[in-house]
Amino acid sequence: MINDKNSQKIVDIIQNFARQHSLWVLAYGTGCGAIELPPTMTSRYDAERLGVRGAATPRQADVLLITGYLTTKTLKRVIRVYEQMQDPKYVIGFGSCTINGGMYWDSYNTIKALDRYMPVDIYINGCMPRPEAVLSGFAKLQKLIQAGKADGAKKYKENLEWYRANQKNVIPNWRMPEYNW
Amino acid sequence: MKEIKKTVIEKITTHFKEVTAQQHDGNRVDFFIGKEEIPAILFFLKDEMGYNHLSHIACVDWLEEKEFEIVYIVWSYTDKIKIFVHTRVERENPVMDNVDMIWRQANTYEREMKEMYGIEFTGLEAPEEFLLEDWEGPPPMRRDFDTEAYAREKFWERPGREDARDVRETIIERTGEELPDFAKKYKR
Amino acid sequence: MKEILYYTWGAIVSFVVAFSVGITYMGLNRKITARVQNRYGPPWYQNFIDVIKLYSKKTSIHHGVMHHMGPAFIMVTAVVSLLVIPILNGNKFFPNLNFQGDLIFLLYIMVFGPLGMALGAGQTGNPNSAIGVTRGLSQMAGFEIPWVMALVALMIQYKTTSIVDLMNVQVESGRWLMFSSPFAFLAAVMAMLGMFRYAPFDIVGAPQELASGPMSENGGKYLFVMMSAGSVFTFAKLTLYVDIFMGGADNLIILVVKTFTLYLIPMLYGITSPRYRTEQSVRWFWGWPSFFGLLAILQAALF
Amino acid sequence: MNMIYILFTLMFGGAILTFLAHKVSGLLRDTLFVLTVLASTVLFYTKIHTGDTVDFSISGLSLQWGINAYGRIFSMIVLGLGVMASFYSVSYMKGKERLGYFYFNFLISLMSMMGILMSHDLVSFFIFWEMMTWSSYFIVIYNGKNVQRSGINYIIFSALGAYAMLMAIVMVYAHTQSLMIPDMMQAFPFFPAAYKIWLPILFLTAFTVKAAMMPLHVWAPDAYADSPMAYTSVFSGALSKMGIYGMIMVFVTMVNYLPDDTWFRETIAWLGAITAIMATLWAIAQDDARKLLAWSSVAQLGYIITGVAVGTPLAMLSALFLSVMHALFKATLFMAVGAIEKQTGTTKFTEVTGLIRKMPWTFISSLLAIIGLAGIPPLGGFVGKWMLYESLINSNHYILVIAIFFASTSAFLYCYKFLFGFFLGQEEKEWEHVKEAPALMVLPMIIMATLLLVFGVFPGIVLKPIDLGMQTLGYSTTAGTFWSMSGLFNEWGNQIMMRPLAYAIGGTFLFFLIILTVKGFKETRYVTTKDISSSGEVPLEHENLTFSEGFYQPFLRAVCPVMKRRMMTYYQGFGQGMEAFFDYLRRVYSGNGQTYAIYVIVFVVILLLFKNSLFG
Amino acid sequence: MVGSPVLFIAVPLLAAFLIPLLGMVWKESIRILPGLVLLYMLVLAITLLEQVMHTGTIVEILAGWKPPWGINLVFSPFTGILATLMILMGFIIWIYSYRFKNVDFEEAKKYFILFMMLVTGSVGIVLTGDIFNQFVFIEITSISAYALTAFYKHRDSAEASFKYLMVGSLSSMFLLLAIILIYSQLGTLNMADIASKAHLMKPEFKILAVIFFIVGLGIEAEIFPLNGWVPDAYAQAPGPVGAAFAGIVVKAGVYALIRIIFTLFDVSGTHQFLIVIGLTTMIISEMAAIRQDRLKRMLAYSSLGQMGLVLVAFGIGTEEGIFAAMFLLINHAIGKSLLFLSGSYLVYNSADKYISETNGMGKFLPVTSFLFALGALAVVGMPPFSGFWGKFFMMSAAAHANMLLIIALILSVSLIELVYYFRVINRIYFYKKESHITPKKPTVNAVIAMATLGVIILIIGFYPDLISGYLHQASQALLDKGKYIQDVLSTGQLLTH
Repeated sequence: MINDKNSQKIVDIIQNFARQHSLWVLAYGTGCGAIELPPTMTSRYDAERLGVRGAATPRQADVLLITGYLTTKTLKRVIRVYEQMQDPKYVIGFGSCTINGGMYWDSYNTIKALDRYMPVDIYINGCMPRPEAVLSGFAKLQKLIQAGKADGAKKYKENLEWYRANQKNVIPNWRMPEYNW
Repeated sequence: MKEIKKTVIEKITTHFKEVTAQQHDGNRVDFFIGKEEIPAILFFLKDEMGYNHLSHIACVDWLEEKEFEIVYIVWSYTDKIKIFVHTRVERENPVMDNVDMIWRQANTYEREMKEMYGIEFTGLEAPEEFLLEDWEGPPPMRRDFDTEAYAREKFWERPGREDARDVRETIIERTGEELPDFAKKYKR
Repeated sequence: MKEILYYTWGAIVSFVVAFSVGITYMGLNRKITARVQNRYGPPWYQNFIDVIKLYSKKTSIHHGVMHHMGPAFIMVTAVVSLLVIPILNGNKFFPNLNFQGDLIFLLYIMVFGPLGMALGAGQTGNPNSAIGVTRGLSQMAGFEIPWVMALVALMIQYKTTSIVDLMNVQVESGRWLMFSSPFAFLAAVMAMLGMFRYAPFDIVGAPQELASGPMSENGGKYLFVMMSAGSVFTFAKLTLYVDIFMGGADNLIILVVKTFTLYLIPMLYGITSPRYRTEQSVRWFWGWPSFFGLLAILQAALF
Repeated sequence: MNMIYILFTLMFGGAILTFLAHKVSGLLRDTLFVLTVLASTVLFYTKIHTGDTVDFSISGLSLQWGINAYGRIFSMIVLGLGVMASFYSVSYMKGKERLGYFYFNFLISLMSMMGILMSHDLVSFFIFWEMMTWSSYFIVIYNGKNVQRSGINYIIFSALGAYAMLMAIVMVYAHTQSLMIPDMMQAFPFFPAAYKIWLPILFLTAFTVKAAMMPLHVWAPDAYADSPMAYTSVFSGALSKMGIYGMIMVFVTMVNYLPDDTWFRETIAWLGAITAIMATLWAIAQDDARKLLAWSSVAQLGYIITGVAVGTPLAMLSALFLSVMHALFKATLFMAVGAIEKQTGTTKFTEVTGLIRKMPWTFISSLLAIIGLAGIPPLGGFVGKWMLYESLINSNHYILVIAIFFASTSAFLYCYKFLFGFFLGQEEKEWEHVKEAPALMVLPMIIMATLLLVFGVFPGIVLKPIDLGMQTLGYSTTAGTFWSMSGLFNEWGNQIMMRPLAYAIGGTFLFFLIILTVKGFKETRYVTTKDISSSGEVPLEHENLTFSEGFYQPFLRAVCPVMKRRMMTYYQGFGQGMEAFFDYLRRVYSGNGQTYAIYVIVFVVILLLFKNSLFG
Repeated sequence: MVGSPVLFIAVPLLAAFLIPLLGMVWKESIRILPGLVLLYMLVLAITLLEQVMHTGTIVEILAGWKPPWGINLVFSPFTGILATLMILMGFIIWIYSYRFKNVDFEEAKKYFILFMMLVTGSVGIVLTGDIFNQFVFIEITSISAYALTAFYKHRDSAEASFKYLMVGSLSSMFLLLAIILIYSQLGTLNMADIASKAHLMKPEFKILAVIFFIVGLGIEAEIFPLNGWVPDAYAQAPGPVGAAFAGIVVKAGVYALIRIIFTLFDVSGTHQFLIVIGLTTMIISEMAAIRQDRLKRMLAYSSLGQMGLVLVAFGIGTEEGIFAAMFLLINHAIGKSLLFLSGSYLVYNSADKYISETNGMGKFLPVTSFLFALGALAVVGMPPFSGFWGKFFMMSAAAHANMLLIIALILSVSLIELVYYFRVINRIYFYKKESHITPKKPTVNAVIAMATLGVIILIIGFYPDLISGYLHQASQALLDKGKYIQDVLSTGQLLTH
């Protein structure tokens, strides 16, 4: 019965609904974007009504927020955290630094395009994006999830070698457990 | 204040022959001394004169003179005077005496200088990499290190920002500021 | 055979009821918290969504056998206490394994789950988990004292260690024990604050500091089991309180009303409180709550 | 020859032969050792029946050995643990020095424990008591660690107790002209009033030393921790129970006949409760598993003492039941520590972590033992504690219940610490090579842990012989069937739901376990303990993130006011004061001949001066 | 009949004189002869004891003068047991010291002569029935003891010997005073005679005599203020001599004291005095013992304590008490001698004989250490070794006499005793050996001697009935004053020469 296509569809709908309305975010507070999150979560913008809620550890989280520029040093940790999250998982990149390096375009230790190193589901533009933008980003992500298109994790799994090559290019001293999902 | 500064200078100059002193306004006194004398003068400042707070150790890259200038800034809580002790080391294979046995916190500054300028400190306790993790390039704070070229080579760049420029150049262009000669020489 | 089926059916229904009521309470908790904080807040069914989402996670990891079994431990505890605690007055449908001395049994079985979960948390090797566990156990040593004092006072006063007996006493006399033994009720309610681990006693899983403590390595389906067990357990505990202090309930609606009223106490206290450190909370429990417990025992022994 | 003689000859001869065989070959020695224990157990259970006695006399003192149903309860502990520990120690002690010495003392202490249980007269009781003391003492100092501290403390306190008992024995003997314990029991109600107070106090001093009750407990943690683990299981499990054995006799035969026994019972019961609380707190503070278990033993004995002192039939039943259970779980735990010590070479929680996958059987048996210790249903510990609570409430000891419950709740803390410290936490490279302990060590643990489970679900198996023993002591029978146990304030024979509950717990557990393992969890994977969510950091090979230093610091901060003072400090102060006083007195021997001559003269003068008052 | 009591005096004295003579002929004979003599005496003593137990006291009259005028030897169950014990101890110590001063012939000759004298004197004190004769034997014993104390010719041993000599001569003076007092009053020196006539004495003279006796004999019996010489003498004398002091000489002193108090005079208060003085001795010396850092001094103080206990047991005065006292006496003789004998090997090669220098000897001298531990356990009174029975009987006697406080005191003192003995045992077995000490292996004869003592301890411990029958008779004999007088003065088994 579970293998039946229609019932699978129903299950998918329910699951996507649940995933869509329950986004536990792990805010990796790099860069200046971290300061935009408190207003987003608290009384004024109240992201919780969308089901967005902070998660304490990557094991419990659904969404990884990269809130700003990433140095190679932090990139390593971010990759680690991303790999520790449970499938399905989504990544949101905040601000221009994650998109094209922003004002750190010529820094000797900052990456300039996040999606080369990990699958990004949504980029939120701005330097920094304001809470409204963040909320709209979440809403967009929810739509993607509902449509079943937020498949960053799948992409990562499928193209792991490419990602790994990029990551190792930046992080020469690679000593991390294997990602074997 | 002036008397204190005077006595400090007197004391230092009588104890250390090859030192030149320079007075500044306010509570600052500078000394210039050879690098061999650095531990001795720092010990002297700390133990004999009560300058027991090491504020900072700074490094200046005098590329043209092929030297690094290392500045030790110490502070006395009783005299309320900052003393800058300057010394110079050659830029090729710079080696300096380690002073973290005088102030434990010197260790941090020295490790930073080691990574950022490539200055070797003799007998420095530096168990692992400090600020730069997995760094393979030249010491990045040296002035002859080309950041942009390095970044372009190392990090993949999203197309469309080829016209991005050094922010300093933009500033200079806009303000019409006169550049010093040495800066022109090393302009990218 | 028919009887067994009947009881099994009853058990399943009671589990479902406990689960849904408990999870709704948790959702309401979030909603009310949000309202108190001048937010709009999530919908009341938010926790259902969360649970479904957790269940529909595709992957989950464990660090070994004990970690794998940890959630099972706590689920078993929740279910067994639910089986032992009488849900409705004189109802035969819901399972009722109660017996003479089930209060003492409950005291011990209620730590079975936390201890098992603590073992699971320990095996993760995450220092946060172990720190959370030590805090939780320390706090437990704190709040068990007033809780036991309250129970002992009741046991002395009504010469029984059975919950059903206590319920009958209230039904017969028409007076709730929270009025006839006010100190015991006070002590028990204060202990309940610690039992629910809401603020100010939430240092066990302090999210910012300990990364949710014992649960920090549990994700996906493990977290699902733990959340559902938590909701069942919440309901079971509230039912126990209602049974022994508020005269039980004749039907589910009354039960829900009473339990929710009771649930408001830790919830509201938690919303408006900052956080105690471990030793502070332990001392708090050994202070006024234990004093009230002592008064309760005195009352029971003297009058 | 009588079977009782044969039993003792067997054990004593076995001890000596084992000692001698040590010189010949290790295998012979081990075989002899195990055979002696096994043979005497078999002999005891097949040939010696309840009520058998044998009379003899020494120097005009008529003595009697025999066994009654009460002694049988404890013989169960002694011989059962003896057999388990003997198998265990053959493997545990392999490769150590002076094994002849160790096995000799081991057997002697087993023999003397049996002797205590089989003595029907006070002199042989005392002799066996002292033999037990010195044989265990020689094992306590066997390791050579802390000898001056643990050994001397042990022997001083034991001797204090033994001498108190000797005093009591001679008092009884002088008064009744008989050394028989039954005679003493009969005569006690007719003793003079002073005797009635002093005899129980003196006897209890002896017994509470062995049972490690509060002011006399200071030897216990060190002694338990410093003897080899193979013996500590017997030491803590069985030998300390001899104190309980004696205490129960004192309470039954003497305290019951005191004109006003309430204060007496209350004092002892409270001392037991305080022992339980304080020892629990100290156990929580320990970083060494041996010490932790040693303090925990003291605490558990505290419960038992409270049960004995309260003395209602149910309390007595619970004390005896807890004695058996404590013997089982504490022996298992000590053996587990021994196994870990054998495999890793250390017993510190701060050094060993993550053994669960390396030593699974040790873990399972210690898990069961810990659950039993914590008193969590459905294991044996719960039944005992339950009875204890019910009896306490029943006999109006309200505050005592709280005290006991506090100790019992705090016990979870050290229980968890034990399991976490050794078995859980991150798996370290240093302990990668560690393997499960040899089968001879693991088997006894598993057997005992299983027994704990069985006795928890079917407590009647143990309660029946205990009931028989209590009838010997003069209690009316407490149990009708295997299943009946107390319902509080109800008639005896009220059915409890232990079995359905056990089924319910087990069934639900299995159900959820199966659900967790099979259904819908196919994507669950094992990851190593290094792969943890620690802020994205990857712990290096040599980095161990397990939390083990200052484990219960916050809790200890909360209870620190009561833990500031240690009993030992007072004893040490007393001892030092005494020695200083002795040193002062000793100066009368000045070493000077003239002084001595003066002493002679002065002595003569004094005698002459006071001759009329001295002699007449 | 193998022989008569007089042989106990005559044979060893003769042997003592023969030793130098025979030594000129065959050097080894000086070692063998004492042993042969002691063996003969032992056999004789045991035979006589067996006989006495069945038929009653043997009184031997020397030189044909009947008592009360002649010198007589009384071999009653009481004296017989003591004499046998002394001879046994003498024999064992001879075995132990067979190789004593193996290379130094002259020294060995002296040693054996003095040793024979010591044994003779002690046995004489016990057996004689004449008070002046007793004085003579006491002098013989004391003088050989002085000499033996100073045997090593060190400064310290000379000092010890001098202290002993000084106190000892005081003792002789008082003893002589007492004898003079009695003779002047009663005109007789025979003990039985004195005993029968004691009521004729004026009470103040009687008390005076008792006091002089107590002082005079108390020095040999090592009661409290008079025992300052003991630690030095025991510690400085050679090992076997220390054992002989503990096993033989003290026993003689105690015997003399007890005989005076129990038989000679019927002065009330003496028993209480014995108890008080015994307790004082015991407490103070045990307290001193716990603070000692030298092994032999510790043993010496411990010995004092034990003797105090024996005196207390005698002081109880009931038959049971005397039985216990005898038991304790025998246990002390055996146990303490074993301790001295084995202990002197444990500290053989250390200069200062510190207790700390026995560290770790258990590994190097297993047999000696084991025997030392055995002796310690026996002395402390651990069951099932011999000491326990003595203590137990003593306590039950005290309890029967309603002296519960005394029991408590004794037990608390025993606790002290236990502490210091166990400290030593711990050191022997569980400490690391000090590197500069090279342990000396005991010779075969020494091992035999010590092992014999150990075996005796075990046998008595497991089967006290072996001696308790004799001891019961002995205690009856001591208490039955009338029979003693009767035996000596009139009938009895008179052996006339």
